[in-house]
Amino acid sequence: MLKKQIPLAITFITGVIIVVTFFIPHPPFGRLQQDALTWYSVIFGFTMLLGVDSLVKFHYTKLRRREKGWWFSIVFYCGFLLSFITGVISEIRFGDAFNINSSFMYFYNTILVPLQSTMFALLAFFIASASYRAFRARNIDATFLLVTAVIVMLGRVPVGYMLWHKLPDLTSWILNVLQLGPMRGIMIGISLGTVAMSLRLILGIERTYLS
Amino acid sequence: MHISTNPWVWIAAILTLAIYSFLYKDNPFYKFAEHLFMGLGIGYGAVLLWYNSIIPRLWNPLAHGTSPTRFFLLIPIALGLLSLGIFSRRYSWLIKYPLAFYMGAVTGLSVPVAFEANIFEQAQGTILKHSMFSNPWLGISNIIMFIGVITTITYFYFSKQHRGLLGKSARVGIVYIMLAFGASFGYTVMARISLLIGRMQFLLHDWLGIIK
Amino acid sequence: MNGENISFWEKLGKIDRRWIFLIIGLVVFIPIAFGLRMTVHVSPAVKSAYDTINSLPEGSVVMISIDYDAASMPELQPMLKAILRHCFDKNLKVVLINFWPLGLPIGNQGLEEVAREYGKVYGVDYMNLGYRPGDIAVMLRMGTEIRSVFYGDIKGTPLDSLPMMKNIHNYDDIAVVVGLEAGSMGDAWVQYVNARFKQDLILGVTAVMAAGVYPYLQAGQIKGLIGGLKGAAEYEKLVNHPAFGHIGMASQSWAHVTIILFIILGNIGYFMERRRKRGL
Amino acid sequence: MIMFILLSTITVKAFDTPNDGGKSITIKAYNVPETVKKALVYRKTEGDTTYTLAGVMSILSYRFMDADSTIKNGKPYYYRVDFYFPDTVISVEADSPGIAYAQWYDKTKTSSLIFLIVFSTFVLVFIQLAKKDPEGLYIRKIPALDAIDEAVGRSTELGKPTFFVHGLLGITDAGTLAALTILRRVAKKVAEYDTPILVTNYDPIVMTASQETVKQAYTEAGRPDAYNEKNIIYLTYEQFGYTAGVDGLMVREKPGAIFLQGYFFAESLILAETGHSVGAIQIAGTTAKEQLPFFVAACDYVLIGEEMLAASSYIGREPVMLGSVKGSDWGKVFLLAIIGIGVAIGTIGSILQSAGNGALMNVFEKILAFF
Repeated sequence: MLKKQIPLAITFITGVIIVVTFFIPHPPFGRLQQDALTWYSVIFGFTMLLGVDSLVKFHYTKLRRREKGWWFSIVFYCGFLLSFITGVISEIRFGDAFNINSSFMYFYNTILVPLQSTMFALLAFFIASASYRAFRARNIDATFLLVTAVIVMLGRVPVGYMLWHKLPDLTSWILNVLQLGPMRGIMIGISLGTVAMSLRLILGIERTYLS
Repeated sequence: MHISTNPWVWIAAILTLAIYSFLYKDNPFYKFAEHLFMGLGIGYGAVLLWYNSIIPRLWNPLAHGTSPTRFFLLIPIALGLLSLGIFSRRYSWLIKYPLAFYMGAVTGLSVPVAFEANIFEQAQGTILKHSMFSNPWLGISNIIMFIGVITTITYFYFSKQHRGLLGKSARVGIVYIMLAFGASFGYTVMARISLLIGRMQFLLHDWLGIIK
Repeated sequence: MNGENISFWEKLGKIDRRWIFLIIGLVVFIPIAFGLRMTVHVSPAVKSAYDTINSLPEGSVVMISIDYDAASMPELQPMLKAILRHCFDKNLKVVLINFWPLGLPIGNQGLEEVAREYGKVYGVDYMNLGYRPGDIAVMLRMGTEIRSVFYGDIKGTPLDSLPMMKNIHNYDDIAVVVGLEAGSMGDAWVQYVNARFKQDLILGVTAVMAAGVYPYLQAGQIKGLIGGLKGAAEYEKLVNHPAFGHIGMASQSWAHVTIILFIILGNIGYFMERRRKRGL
Repeated sequence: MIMFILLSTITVKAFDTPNDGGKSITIKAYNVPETVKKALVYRKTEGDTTYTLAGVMSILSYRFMDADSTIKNGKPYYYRVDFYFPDTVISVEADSPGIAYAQWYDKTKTSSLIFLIVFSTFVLVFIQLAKKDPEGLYIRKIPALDAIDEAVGRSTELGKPTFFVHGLLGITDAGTLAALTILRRVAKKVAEYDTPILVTNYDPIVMTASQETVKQAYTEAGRPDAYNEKNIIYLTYEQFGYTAGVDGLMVREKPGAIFLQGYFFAESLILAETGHSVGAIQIAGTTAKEQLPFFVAACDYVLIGEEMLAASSYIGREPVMLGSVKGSDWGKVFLLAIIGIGVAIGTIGSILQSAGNGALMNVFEKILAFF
């Protein structure tokens, strides 16, 4: 009962209330959607502790057992403390960790941003290796994939214009017509699937881990 | 050539190269950058959470607010505390309560989004209108797009065997999907290459000072 | 004789991907390191952006909105610099504003760098408002008085102590707003500031966004559109100061061509292998 | 003279903003000449002697919504709009005061309500029918889901672990929920084959949900003792930090099977390419339509959009689940029918209109406006 029925009831009630209030602008119902999001972020604050706990423990075990590469766990702790402490200090000093003069913003820009940008920029290499490997005319479907990819790739750089001056136009036609149709279909499918899944959740048919 | 004398530029450059070394193979430099990144990321996430949600959404209304409804915020706090039950073996099932709330919230929040933003807007855009046929080429294009939407939807028809008309339509749908995916892929290449260009400029301009 | 040929093509079909990484790296590196350039063909959308700024009388105020962060910096920073050069060259006054807090240092760095090139003075020829949370609300309130949202500039200096700000109060005093966009703030500029104040707008956007913003140009809601690194290169050509945009464009083009060559080689390898297998 | 003409033509109306929760008044101006450069709205209420500035009116739509925090329901507010022309300013007062009140039903959402009712009816009816007659239910093949067993099996043969990589969105995303269903299946297989599993998480709530899911799966497989909470790990709360972490784990642990499931952003291809480089069978699934092309290019199997959301029904094969899928398919038929009818009416309508009869065209316009 406590472990099964009540959670299912909570899901049912929350779900129904939020769906119904979508149609009622009158207070207090009109704001419930927003409130649900606020609640979500509050609960999220607590579960973040679980995440931090899981990570800290994971690296602590590595350190204690002197597992292979244990000293990288020290690097992890340094990074964690660096951003956390400067964040808290900046918050207290400037009332906003993202103030341009704060130490947090400074570390963010000098360490985190280059790391993010570089990791992101790995894509330039991976998009090349993926196209080399995947775009082979193995069968008819793969050929379609290949053909539009190559046309669009060429059509978006000056070389494409030099090859055939209509190529940029063809490219935008492909993007606006050939691409838009199926993407719309996919989006409609996802939306209907989401609604169906929501109904299953409310009815307690789809329980994932609650059963 | 003016190599940078700013130690922070050097740190950024070394971290950049450390990440790139991964392209060759896994190595201690990458591992260093990776662990530093994850550590910074979790600290950053905690600060972000504090700054974007706990203070404005929980602390401010409770400490400075006057609205009587602010005490409703005690409910998510209680649910949040229940999730901490996972630290104890005996009470770990308490996590099911906040999770059940989430399930309900997912349902409630995603249904309106599905209708408002996606289904209707997409369906309305699909209906062929008189204005779509102002010239023959535009008309043909719109018919081609229309067929694309319809056949793609039939591909996602699950409860019937894909045979006969449905089978043919779903087959056309897959062809459309492949054409669309190829186009999306090709479209993105440019943006991805510019990311690398950005890093190269950082290394060659800001750090090594080889280029102006 | 054929045996060797076939195995060469087949090997090509299964080449270690690290060679691909190396080649892509080189193709991007070489044009940048050696300053190779690409002839750039100026599109009407960029020309129209350039003409709008070019037609402004000396002393007019251009507001540039930095609505991006590090992730889109490679595409949008060259645009910022090219536009700043144009403005300073024409003795226009520049006001920078930010709607992405994390873009603050990026925009400021670009502004200071170009201002130094032209020997411009802070507070007289250019200034940076910084960031205030509130997005659209900030945009709208600036329509009546900038000081109602920005009490001071990026460093906290009161606006009235900056000489150039004496006569700048709201959109009436701003000739053109240039929005450099990596997200949805560009739509907000059009839908709120253009719609309510008939403010002239130019948008500079990432390559991925360009197609989505194009209808604004067709509808006349924006005066010009600069899209991606290519757009930045075009603007550089117009201000006669080829820089990162041009260099980047060469890398961009060569990288695209290289990837397409890889795809072709991969397919040749694949067909050779298939032919051999059929032959067996 | 000109002043007089302008004054006589512009009218301003103030009225309660429709379909809202109250505390807001809409001001709309009519017959405004195009030469107007700016329009400022001023407000006063009972007891005020002078007007105060309320805001700026759009000079494209000539509408302004006054939702100032001081506005109370049921109280009259008087408005004045100052229109700025190149050489003059003209003030026009609203013909009657605006009174705000809250509505109980949002009329703009009628179409959503109707569709929701129709769709829910389909789903509920087919669930009931499925309970009565579970025999006639069918679900088409989804190869990516059939491949789960094969992937875990191969991973076991090779003596390599299985990886399950969650996407970046939290549990409020339907894709994340679908990913948990798939995780349950994967974890069950893993438990049966007694092979190691590693689940990486970006979101702490998803992590706790994953722990519950895997624990359940191990219990179902009859091996609750083998469940180890430490195999479901949290990595970091930063997009590319997460990517760096997962990549590192992939090259070090060399998994035999990788599941990339959930909502991904740009990191999709970084993960998929790294996974491919260690020789793993990769099964991806996402509702992020922008990332699907990359998964299709780099992975062995991909669940495309709705296929992922149907996973729980496909895997479970419970009659009620399959019934709900059938119901949602009928929802698609309904939607296609509306589109079809719309196109038909529009086509015939435009033919009739060119022949001089615009009645059907009006119907068509109404259908479009309904959405």
